Amino acid sequence: MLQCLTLVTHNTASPNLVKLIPLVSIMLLMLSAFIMPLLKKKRHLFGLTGGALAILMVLSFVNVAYIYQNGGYYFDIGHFPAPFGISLRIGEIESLIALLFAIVDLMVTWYAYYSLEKEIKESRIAFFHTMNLLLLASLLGIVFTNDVFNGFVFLEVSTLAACGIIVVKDKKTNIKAGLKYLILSSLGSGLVLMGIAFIYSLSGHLSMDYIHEAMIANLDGKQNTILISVILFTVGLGIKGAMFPLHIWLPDAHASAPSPSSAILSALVIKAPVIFLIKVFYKVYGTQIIHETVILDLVLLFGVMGMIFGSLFARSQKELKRMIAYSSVAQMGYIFFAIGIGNTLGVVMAIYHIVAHALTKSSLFLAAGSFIEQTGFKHIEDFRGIGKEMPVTLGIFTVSGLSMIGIPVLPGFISKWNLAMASIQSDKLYLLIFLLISSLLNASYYFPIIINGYFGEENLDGKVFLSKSKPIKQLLPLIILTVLMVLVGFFSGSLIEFIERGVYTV
Amino acid sequence: MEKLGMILPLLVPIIGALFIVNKRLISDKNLTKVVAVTVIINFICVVYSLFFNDLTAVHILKVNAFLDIYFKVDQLTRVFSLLASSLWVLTAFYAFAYMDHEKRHRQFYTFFTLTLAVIMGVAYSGNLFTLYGYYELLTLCTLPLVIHPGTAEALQSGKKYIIYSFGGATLVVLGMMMLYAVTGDMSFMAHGIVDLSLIEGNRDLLKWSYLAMFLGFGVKAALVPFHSWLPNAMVAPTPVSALLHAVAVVKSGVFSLIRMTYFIFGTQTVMALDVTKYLMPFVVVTIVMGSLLALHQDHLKRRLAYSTISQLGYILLGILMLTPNGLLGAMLHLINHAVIKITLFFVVGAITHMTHFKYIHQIRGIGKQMPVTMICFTVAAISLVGIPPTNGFVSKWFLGLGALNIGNFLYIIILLLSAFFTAGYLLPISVTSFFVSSKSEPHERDAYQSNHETLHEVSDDSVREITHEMAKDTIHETAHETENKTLRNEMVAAEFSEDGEAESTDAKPIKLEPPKGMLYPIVLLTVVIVGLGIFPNPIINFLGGVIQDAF
Amino acid sequence: MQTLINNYMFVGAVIMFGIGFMILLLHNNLIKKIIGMNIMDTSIFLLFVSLGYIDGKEAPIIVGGVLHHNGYVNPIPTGLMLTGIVVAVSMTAFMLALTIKLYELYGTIELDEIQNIRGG
Amino acid sequence: MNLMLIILLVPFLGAFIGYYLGYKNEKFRNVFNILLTAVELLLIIMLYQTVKEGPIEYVMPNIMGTGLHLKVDIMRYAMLFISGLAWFLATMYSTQYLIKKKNRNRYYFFFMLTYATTLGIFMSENLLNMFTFFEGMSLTSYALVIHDEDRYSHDAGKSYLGMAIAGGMVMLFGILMEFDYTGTLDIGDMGAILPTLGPVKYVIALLIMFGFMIKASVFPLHTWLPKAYPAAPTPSSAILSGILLKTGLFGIIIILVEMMGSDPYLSMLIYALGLINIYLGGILAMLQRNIKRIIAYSSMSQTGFMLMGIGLVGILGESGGVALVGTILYMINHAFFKILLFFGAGIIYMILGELSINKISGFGRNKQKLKVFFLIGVLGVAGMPGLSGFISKTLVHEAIIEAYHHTHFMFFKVSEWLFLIGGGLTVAYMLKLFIAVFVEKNDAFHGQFAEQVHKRALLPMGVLAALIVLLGVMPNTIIAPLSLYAHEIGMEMPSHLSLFNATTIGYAVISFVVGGVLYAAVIRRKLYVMDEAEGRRIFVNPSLSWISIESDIFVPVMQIAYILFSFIFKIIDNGLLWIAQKSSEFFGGIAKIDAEAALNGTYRQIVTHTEHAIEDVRHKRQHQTEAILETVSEKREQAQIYTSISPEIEAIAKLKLKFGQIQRTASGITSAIFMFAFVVVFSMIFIYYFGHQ
Repeated sequence: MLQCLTLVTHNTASPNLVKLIPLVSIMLLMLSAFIMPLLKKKRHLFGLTGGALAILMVLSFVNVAYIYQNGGYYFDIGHFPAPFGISLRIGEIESLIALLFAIVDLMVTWYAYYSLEKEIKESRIAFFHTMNLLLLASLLGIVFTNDVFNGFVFLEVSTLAACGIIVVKDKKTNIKAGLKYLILSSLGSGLVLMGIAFIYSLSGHLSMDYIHEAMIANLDGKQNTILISVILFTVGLGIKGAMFPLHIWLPDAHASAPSPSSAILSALVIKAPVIFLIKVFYKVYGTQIIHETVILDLVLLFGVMGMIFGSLFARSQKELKRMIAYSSVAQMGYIFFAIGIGNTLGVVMAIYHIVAHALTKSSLFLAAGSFIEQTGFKHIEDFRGIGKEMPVTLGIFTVSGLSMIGIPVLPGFISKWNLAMASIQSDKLYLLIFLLISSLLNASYYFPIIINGYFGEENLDGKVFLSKSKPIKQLLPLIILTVLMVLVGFFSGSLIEFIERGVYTV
Repeated sequence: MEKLGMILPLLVPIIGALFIVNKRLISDKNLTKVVAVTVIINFICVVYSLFFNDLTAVHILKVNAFLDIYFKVDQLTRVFSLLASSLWVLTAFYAFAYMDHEKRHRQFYTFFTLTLAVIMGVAYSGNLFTLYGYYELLTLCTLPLVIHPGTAEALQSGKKYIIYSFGGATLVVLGMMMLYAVTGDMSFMAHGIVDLSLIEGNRDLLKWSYLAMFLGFGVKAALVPFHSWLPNAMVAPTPVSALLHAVAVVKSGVFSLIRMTYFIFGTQTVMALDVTKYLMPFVVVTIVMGSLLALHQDHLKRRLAYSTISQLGYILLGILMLTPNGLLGAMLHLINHAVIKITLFFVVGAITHMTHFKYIHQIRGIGKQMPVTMICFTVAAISLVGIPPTNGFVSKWFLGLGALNIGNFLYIIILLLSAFFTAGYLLPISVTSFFVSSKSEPHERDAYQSNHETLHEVSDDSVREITHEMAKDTIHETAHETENKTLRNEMVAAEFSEDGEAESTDAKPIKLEPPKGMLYPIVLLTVVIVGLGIFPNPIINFLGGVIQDAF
Repeated sequence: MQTLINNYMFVGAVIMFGIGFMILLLHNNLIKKIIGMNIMDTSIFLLFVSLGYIDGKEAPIIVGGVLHHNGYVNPIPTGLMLTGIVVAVSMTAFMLALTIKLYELYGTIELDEIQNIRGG
Repeated sequence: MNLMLIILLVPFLGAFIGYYLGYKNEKFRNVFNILLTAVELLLIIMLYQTVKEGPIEYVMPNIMGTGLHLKVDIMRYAMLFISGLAWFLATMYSTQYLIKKKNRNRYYFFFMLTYATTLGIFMSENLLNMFTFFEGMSLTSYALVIHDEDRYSHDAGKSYLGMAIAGGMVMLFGILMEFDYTGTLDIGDMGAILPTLGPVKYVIALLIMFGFMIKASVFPLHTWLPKAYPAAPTPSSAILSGILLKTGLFGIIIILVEMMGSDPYLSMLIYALGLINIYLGGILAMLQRNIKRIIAYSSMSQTGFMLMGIGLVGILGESGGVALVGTILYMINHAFFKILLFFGAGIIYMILGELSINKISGFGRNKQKLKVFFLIGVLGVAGMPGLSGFISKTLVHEAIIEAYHHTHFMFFKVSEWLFLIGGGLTVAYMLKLFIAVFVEKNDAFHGQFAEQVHKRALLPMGVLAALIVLLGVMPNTIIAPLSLYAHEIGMEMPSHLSLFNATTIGYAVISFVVGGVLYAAVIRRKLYVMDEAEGRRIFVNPSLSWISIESDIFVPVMQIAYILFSFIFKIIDNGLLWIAQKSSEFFGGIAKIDAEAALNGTYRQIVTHTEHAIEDVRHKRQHQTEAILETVSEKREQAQIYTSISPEIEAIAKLKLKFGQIQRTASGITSAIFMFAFVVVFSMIFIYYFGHQ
């Protein structure tokens, strides 16, 4: 099918036009975002957002198809060539992530259409959409950019926008969580900025390729500076990407935000910095330098800790959304783990897991949001027997949970499998143990919800079949996300191949 | 068309389940009919696809060497799928009668048929990946059956079951990962795919892989110390317990072990890796522990559950012997134990169904009320002990020969010791039901007539002693003399004449034989037990194909 | 010691960063925290600008005719820092806005007091 | 269809038919069963026509994988014959004996099944078939042992079944090894291969023999016997002692003679065990007071004689004809005596419901028929010339002498005397039994119950008594075919046997004299003592307080092992769970620091610690506004009031509050910043420490 579409794009759109897509996407989103406050009616708001996102999705798809056919490309903004102007680099990974972001955001918006006003004030809906689109634009910017400073700016924008969608719900906890996120993020951005300063002092460039060339050229005697800068980047981006000990902002923010926001936060916001980190590692410093330092081991360590402790914390949570938030910490642990392994397969799997987790976690959050919305409860204990009242929603939750646990063919399993392969390839057999322990821990907190939800006479007592279930059109975005997730698992082979083509390592 | 014919057994139960789950299509009345039709059609399809279909291998979805859903038919598939599908038919009919008083039929039958599909999948799997997938699905499909009663206890057991199963599956994945890193291929081939030349340089990896997979699949096969989900899973309705023990869960674990040992690694490789010495202690402890702890159980189903642990140890032992005789013994015991254990469970289920008794001390004299059932139980018990001419003996025979072929007498001693214990925990049940009179507890009789289960606390020490303790010879001559005296005096007092003979002193007991739906499967299985014991040759020849593939 | 003196720019930036960080860490008052953060940001800006500064050259602002291109200091860091300052300002503004919101909700901007209010 | 197969199947099918008939009408069933056994006996007699021409065999392939292989030669035929006769008589006797018993139908069912399996043992030529029948016999006869369903019989049954199954398992071990080494299961084929193996053949033979030894109650595996015989209903006891015991001996003969080619070492072992059995059984029999128990121990003692005979067959090898004939004859005779004696005891029990000779002494004084039949049995066992027991004893004795002549080994000389004294023991306990029951005077029983001794019970006894006398007078009718058999299997018989001469009778006299002395000196003096309570002399049994192999050795050892292993395995059983639970609690504890308050000891420390810290902060703040001293004293007062109200509740509430604070602090912004600083520093140190790779 992909090939078919490629043919179509090849015939209809001229290549130059396709190369405009990244810029157009960002611009489109930003424009829509700024038009948003002008609109009043809910239908119009959603229409605009949905339209923009739909267009974005189509564009991203065309982009992916184009890249599938022709490979990646650079795009210089304003036609200033690289060292002076800002350039975007769109390869397989970037296009794929863009498509992913577009789809997830579209689905979340679709879901939000039915449920958002139940969670936030009506007057805030426009604000939500503004921030949402702005956020997406900045995230795409982070993903696309080939310029570290540009990346920094987009990071800051994304932080602000993300904070916006957290505090859109006017509760105390939200404000607090937002403030916490903001302060920590600023700290992180400070570090990133400092890191940029360091590498600028080393190389005199800001464009990734040029920094890399310059650094390779005069490496001697600068190892310490490189080390410090790389740590600054890792920790700075680690905060935004919820690397384990720096995850502290995440549970508050994700749990307190409205469900669509949570889904976006979990699926998109913490992913883009990781992509940026990978780019910094492999495009700025390059495989050679990175492998000379022990930074990957540090990332690995944090990743493993995240996998284990994230799950442990998740196990002891009483609120459903907090549990899922901690589960995100654990899943980010997988991604850092994958980066930390340090070989090509590891990086590929990091990207793959980003895709998989974005789809899974967004559907989990939306499903959890539906439960909370329909029942008014927040605690896990209160969701006993929910499977009788909302079977389809819990079904979606179950499939996503199974993916987290690692049932074959579902993407969670594929990532785990390939992570193990990567560990074995890099002769770190002991890592398998952590992988397995973490997947067991995953099972230990997802299964009780599912079992208590579907079975148990006492649990089901007094529940009425389908009494709280949503109409199918409201569930459709969740179903689409779940189906996509399953497909990602099924076609993991070709997907991984596609990612492998664009991976930065040697 | 051939392709479809081959995978039909995998699809039929799913289609059936789709019908069953649909309230509008199938009314409650017709539920059992649909289930019956499904399992029977499935059986026919199995026979067709195994013997009348030329196609023996089909890739459903092949993405790459790893992600490859692949089905294959070989002799081992035939053995397992025939066993499963035929026992499923019997269990279905048993369940129709048994489930009368249970709730939520639709859920039960849905998962009942779905589990059949999964088991067929396990049997037909052509590579480790597919097998693993079905293995995980098996856990998920059987879970609702295990926790069907819906009580807090059931949920707790279900949780335990699922955690153990996933722990095991996780270990399996670990093993698969290491294996795949070495071989890059996971399909089942006769004599294995791990070439001897691969061992150099990968010895540790392969070794760990084998160990991890063995222990992982061992969880389903109730290998000690990963067994404790099994006794807990007893809360399930009896047909489910029977299936869990006979074919569905534990046997799929064993089946996977055979696949893994002989069709992935291959005999030569396993020998070269020299891993069995690490695993044998587990297996030996499994055998002895299972049977010893079974002696401690008063709950009928728990006792059978521990018995299963022990018997599965036999099979694992046979697998690990790596000799043709050992494997033959293991395969025979796989079949025989399935038949025997399902019979035992059916009988216990019948007892519970008819009287609500669950403990051994409650079933005194029940043999007089349900003679046919208890005779079947006795035959099955004798067979499990391994007394000829029943099928249990045949498998024990080959296991013993296998142990001798590798010159290990310890295994035989373990086998025989465990058999002795088996007698110790099974025969007292028969004895209690037939030879211990129930007259001394009149209130117990009332109880089962009123179908109230209030008798947990009723216990007679003397019978408990018989069933629980080994012999403690406290009774001496004098004791006997005095005891008998009273009894005989009564006799003397009674009129002693020719006419006395015509009088019926055996008061006709109330017949409590279970309904036909339950009784017929039990009797049929008992006939099979004896039949396989007296004429084992056809089945041995049938298994010869597997042995040929393996060695 | 000599290295410290030679790299006085770095040292100064680090000291300033430290001051800002300590304020951020030790003060409970949110406004003070935000001030600390700003000090930190400023330290980085100063460092960055100092990187671009070359002794004896002019700022890259054209006043009355263009010098030789070696006559100016590197304009890029300065330009970047302008962006950075803008970002920092917007950040600060947002934080202050949130602080006001928090004050409305809790009646205080002392963090420990906020924390001690149950249900917070 | 082959006659052997018919013989095997008739009782098997008859069991089921009888069971069905019993449902309808008990009388029909009784008649049917008597007819069935009669027909069976006839069939067996018919078989003699072919057997005397030479051994006959029949193979039915595929049964049990190895095929059913039947064979009958003279020895096996002799066993078949006594079985047929015994069952015929016992069935007839049972119909009378069981009138007042429960579960008659079941009894006959198992009775017939035992019959079928016993015949199967005697006819099997395939070791696996033999094992099958042997196990079948053990199981079916178990139902006979525990027929009374009282506590005593259950106890005996447990012992019986436990040992039978253990024996079966050991035997199976032996058969497996045998099959592994020789590759055949046919006893005939084995005879060619097994003796050529190395020392392993002894292991194999002993393992297989183990099961048979249990049935034959060879020391020290006899422990079930004194419990099971008295527990079973009398016809069953008769069958157990008369026939089932012989299956064990038969098995030993088969192993020693046919499989092991009369191995001398093994023979010596059996010979020695025989001696032990004679004395152990004999002495214990002397001490007993229960008739059935006396007869039971007597069986054990007699087994010793037969074992000696079997041992001699092996020791003498080719010239062991006399021993072989003597042993077989002994087995036949012993079956007759024991059935007869048990029937007699059964009649007493039927009438009185009592077996202790203290209670029934003098019962038979006036019951002449019973007395005569019983006397014939007693004297037969004792080896009175003119009765058949004498013949067999003499033959075995001859064989001992011959063995001495062959080997000039002093042991045989000694054992010859031991043999005779052992005969004396037999005489002694038989005298005790007979005199106590039939000679002593007891007014209580004078003239009573005579009419209750029914013909149907007496008839079998009569038949047996007649046979004993007949065989005693005309021994050659049976010695001739047996000699032929011995010749056939390659054993030489002396051309003429002089059975009745001064020497042989002299030996019998020696035995009787010894027996008389023992009776007078030991039994009358030591065991028959005055009982103060009853005011008359009664027999005592000192062996009750003796060490018992079963209750003092087997059971404690097994119990200790059982308890020990149970303990270990229970630990294993729950070990993983325990570890899992503990570790999950541990990790749960770690996780809870982040998540929720839990008030237990571990946290209290942290709480108090932070309490101090918070207090300090407060002090500092108050320092700015107020004077320190005042506030402190105020606070103290407050605290005093508080604590006086309800100190405990307050303390808990305080702790909760503090903990909540810690929690909130932990998740607060400041701590987040702290965490950030920590990570930065940690990363720096990490990198600095590990440096470049």
